[in-house]
Amino acid sequence: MNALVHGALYGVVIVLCLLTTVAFGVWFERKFAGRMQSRLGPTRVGPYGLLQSFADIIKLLQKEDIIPADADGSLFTLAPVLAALCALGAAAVVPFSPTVIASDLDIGVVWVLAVGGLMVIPTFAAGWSSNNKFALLGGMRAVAQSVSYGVPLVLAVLVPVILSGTMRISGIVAWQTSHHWVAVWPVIPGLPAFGLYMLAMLAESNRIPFDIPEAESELVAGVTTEYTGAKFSLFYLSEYVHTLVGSAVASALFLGGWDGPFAPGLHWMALKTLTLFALVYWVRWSLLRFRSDQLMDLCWRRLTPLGVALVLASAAWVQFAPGAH
Amino acid sequence: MGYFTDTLRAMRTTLRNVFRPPTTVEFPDVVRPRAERFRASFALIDDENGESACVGCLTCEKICPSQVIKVKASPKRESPVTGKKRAYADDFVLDLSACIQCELCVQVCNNDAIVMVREPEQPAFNREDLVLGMEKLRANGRGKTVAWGRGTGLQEMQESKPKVEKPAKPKPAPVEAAKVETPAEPAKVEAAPAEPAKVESAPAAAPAEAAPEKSDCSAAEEAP
Amino acid sequence: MHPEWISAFTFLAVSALVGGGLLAAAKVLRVRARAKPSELKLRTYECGEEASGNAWIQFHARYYVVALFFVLFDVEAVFLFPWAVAGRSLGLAGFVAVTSFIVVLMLGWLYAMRKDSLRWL
Amino acid sequence: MTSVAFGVVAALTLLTALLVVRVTNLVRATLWLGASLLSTAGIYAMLGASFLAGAQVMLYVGGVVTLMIFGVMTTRRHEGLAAEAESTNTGRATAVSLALFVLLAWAIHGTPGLDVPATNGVGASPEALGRALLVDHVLAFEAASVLLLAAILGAAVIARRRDPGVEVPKPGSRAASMPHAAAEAP
Amino acid sequence: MQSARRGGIDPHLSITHYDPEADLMLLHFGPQHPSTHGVFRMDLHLDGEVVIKATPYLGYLHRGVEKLCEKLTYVQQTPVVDKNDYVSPMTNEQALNMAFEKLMGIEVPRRARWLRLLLAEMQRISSHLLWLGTFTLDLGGALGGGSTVFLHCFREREMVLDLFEDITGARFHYNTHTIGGNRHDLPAGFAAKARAALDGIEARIGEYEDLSVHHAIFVARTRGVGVLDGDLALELGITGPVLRASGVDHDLRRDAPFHAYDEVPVKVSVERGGDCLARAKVRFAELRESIRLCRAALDGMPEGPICGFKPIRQPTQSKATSGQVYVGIETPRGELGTFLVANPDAPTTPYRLKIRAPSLHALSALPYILPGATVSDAVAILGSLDPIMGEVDR
Repeated sequence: MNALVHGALYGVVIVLCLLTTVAFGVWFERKFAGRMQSRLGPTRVGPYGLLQSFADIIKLLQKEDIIPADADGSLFTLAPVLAALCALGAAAVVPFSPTVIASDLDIGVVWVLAVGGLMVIPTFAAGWSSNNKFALLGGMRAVAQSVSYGVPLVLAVLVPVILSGTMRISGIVAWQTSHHWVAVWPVIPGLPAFGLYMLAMLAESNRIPFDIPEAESELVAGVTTEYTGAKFSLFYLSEYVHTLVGSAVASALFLGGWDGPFAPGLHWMALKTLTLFALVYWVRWSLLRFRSDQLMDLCWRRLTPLGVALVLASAAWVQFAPGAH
Repeated sequence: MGYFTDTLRAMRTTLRNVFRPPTTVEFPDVVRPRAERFRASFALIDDENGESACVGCLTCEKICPSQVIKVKASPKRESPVTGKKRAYADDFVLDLSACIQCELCVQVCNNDAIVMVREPEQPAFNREDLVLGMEKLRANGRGKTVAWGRGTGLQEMQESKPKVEKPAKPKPAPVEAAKVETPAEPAKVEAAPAEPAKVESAPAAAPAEAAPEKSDCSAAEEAP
Repeated sequence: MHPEWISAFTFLAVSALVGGGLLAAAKVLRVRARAKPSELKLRTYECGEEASGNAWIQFHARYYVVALFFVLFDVEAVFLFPWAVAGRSLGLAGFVAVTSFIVVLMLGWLYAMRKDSLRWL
Repeated sequence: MTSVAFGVVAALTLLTALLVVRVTNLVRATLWLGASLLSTAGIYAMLGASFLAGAQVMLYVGGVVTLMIFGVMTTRRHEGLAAEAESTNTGRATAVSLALFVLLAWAIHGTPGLDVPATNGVGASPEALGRALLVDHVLAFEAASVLLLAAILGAAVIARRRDPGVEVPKPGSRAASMPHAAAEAP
Repeated sequence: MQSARRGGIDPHLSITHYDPEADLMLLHFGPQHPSTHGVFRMDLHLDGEVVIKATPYLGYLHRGVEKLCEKLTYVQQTPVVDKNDYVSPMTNEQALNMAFEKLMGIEVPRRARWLRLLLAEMQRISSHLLWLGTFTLDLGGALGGGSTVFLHCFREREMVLDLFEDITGARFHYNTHTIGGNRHDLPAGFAAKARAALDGIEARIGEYEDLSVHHAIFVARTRGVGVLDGDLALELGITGPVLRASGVDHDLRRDAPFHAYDEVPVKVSVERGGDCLARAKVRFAELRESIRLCRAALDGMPEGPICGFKPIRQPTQSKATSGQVYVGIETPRGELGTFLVANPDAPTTPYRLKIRAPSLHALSALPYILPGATVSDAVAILGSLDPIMGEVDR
């Protein structure tokens, strides 16, 4: 019963925090991208346009809900809800501080990979149920892409697990607190593994240069082509949440999570997460997009062997490096 | 590795742009300066007597490629102000919704009566608002910043030899209403200072070489 | 059931509320142009043209192969997780066992590479 | 409390499994299979097999269901939501499944040592699992790698075979571009 | 099947030849699609994501300009053809008025010819900038680096449009050319402002290159994509940067000089690749060359009248009763031709006006170079041809 209350309480708090962060994150991204492009970004709603995201949400909720006549209606409606569920659900095991954690599962890392990886199902369901060629192509691309990049993602995540010897995310952070951040030391599996994770995370959350599934210049809007209003906003939201949670996991696994001097752990975790989040958007607005086959080639021919090599390297480190234990 | 370094370079470029001042402005609050020759909506100019300078010669109606000008010319009558006899346009309607802002009507107006306005036209809620009648056009001429181009000015610019760096802005010369006395027939409108700009024959191999079947338009060219 | 799992499932339930709640809110807030949208509005989008045939068509087999490779490498990863946790206590024997496991798998990867099967197009 | 939860999850598993075989559209059936596998993972989690539950979701729901989706999408056309393969042998199928169920239930019931209560994850921790894999069953572990290798080789061979029906043309020069015009010129 | 077996593509064969089971997906790509550059439609037959056959459909933007011009007097036509190639209206006006001048045998004063050269090259800068922006938009999406390049290009294009606005008062549909010369002379202080703008644009080209042609992703997306053979390009009548990217050294500015190009020689850039990357490189080189030409034009601008004829005051004075002429000039997209037949019955209007639009010819390559490409490549290929539907459909 205690666990139930704990889960519900922390669930509500963490989910609300994530959603608020996403709302302001979107504002920040638009402002940042605007300045990159010699524009002003949002300026009208609230001071400096800060409330722009909330206005957008209200606007989207008011929009007419359209389910195409040829679509598979129930699946069409269910898919966005599932997408939001998968994106948010991965945050259950992320430790924001030694105490702020909804569920300190002993297989936390696997939970993140499994729940986050489930995103493919709603994405495909959305693409297929729309009965639209662009949506279907987008859905198939999305599934192929997330499935492929799941492999380097898992391999990258294995590195901190091997180094720390636990799958509990709070355990990994604690190990980094007492040893080194994974991305810092040992440099060789650590730093490349961090990079690999970020790349795979970009691909899993469909961000440029890997935004093949919703490549709007080719596939109009990918899986969300037929979506309007609230359902579209759910997809939009889940993408951002996916990126945010991915950044949080990255800072927990590779950057020492709450570890840092002078300030409370929560602040450090927030700082690292938001920095990575901003980095994702900086990359996003600077790069062009890969083609789907190049994406696959990159994954299978380059990143997968790199990941395997990193896993072997960290195994060797644990085995042979003096003082690794 | 190429991807990596190139990505860093691209990110450096975008970051550099973050610290540049943005190009866009918050429009209704800040308005970018408009060019002196900016052409947007239209106005009918009053002459020095407070009457419309338009004499209803129909030249603009004839030249308009999209046929948005409708002028109702009236026969000559005595001006209530000066007492002289002159021609008037009883009505002048310009449908802005189909106008292509080509400036030809301004160019052909020998009285400098119709000019363009530098303030961009305001969007309208219905089509009727975009149909400018005599009243609106004359109000524009009094209330709004009038553009630089006038018929006589444009004609002078094309025919004389202005210096490059000299202000090409022609003086908005006061209209001599008396000068144009017989406006009813547009074909008979006299070209004002009628100086046939002699073609400077360039030695260049201009592609506009004379076609073998040269028409009699050269006669028309020398006509004035 | 382990209490952490109970918390985790509760968290999932809370996140499900977000999607459901938004859709419910939209039901209240949204504008209805008409009781029944026109037929044109409900038509499938295909760049303004009449959609030619159904979208549910046969896809190329390479998609299948990608999923196959994914499952295989995922199985490998899943085998590695327990070792990753227990690895340091198993000593050199465990290291050798896992290294040979990975090497054997990478032989397969190498073969697929050489046969050009990992190309998407 | 626990048994109520178990009852709910088990019922969910059964219901979704039933839908898998009763739904007439293959894609929907696959998605229902995913739901069924998910609730199975829930049962694992309840039994304290944390890692097994996670692996189930990662491998089966994330991987195998995807594989099946792709299998369905790449094999044949699906005309709308209409029935794909309405079986006429419902009666016989029910009989066979019932018989199978009885057989399995009897076999499980007869196996000694299965009535141990759920361990709450004591014996099924990932550490213990790793130790079991790499110490007690190391041969099986290595054999698994060979099995996976064989599967990869198989996949590689499938991938290499091109669809014979459609030959992907190579964008090329003019010479290759207009053979038809050249051929039909008198 | 026969020709497909031989490894070639025949855009004219029916789809059943490629796919006897008709298992391909027919995708209507356009007219309402974000990257068909207006309202262009191609029907793509897809095997998975690979295009097997592409059929372009034109005419969604047909406005009957040529027919309309038969009803308008000569001077009235300039503002109408402005809207054909709406990305470089200046060159539209020039091609049309040069045809009129040739038909009526009118000499253009030297200053007007230099002015036209300056305007044409400034127009080429703005047109190529817009091309770069939309092309990266096709490659990188409206929600990514593509839109960054796009907006940067628009920022610099604004500088050119500001200059045009200073001269003509309009930003887009200028109506500044007329029979025998130009209507607007350069305003005071124009040269200094123009030089400042050109310097600004030149300084930023390096930034575009960092985000596009010098970036590995851009190269990966464009190299070897949409390869167009030089012979095929010639056979299809393709001109301009697309032809030069296919290794054919052809530029009307140098080969048949008009305006003042005989006095300001042009360095023509040629690439051999024939792919999207080569087209991009050619346009980048032309961008730099145009900036040089603009500077040269500003330096060498002669004094004198800007119009050798005064047709506008009395539109009925510009007339031709017989003869037919063809004038082709090099626009940012290739050879824009105007074919004109005088009307003996109505001397103030043409009997027939035919506009040879370079974009139309570029688009005719699509059925040849699209098969074998993916949907993503199709977007890139279409973008690299730089079609403007206004002049294609007219």
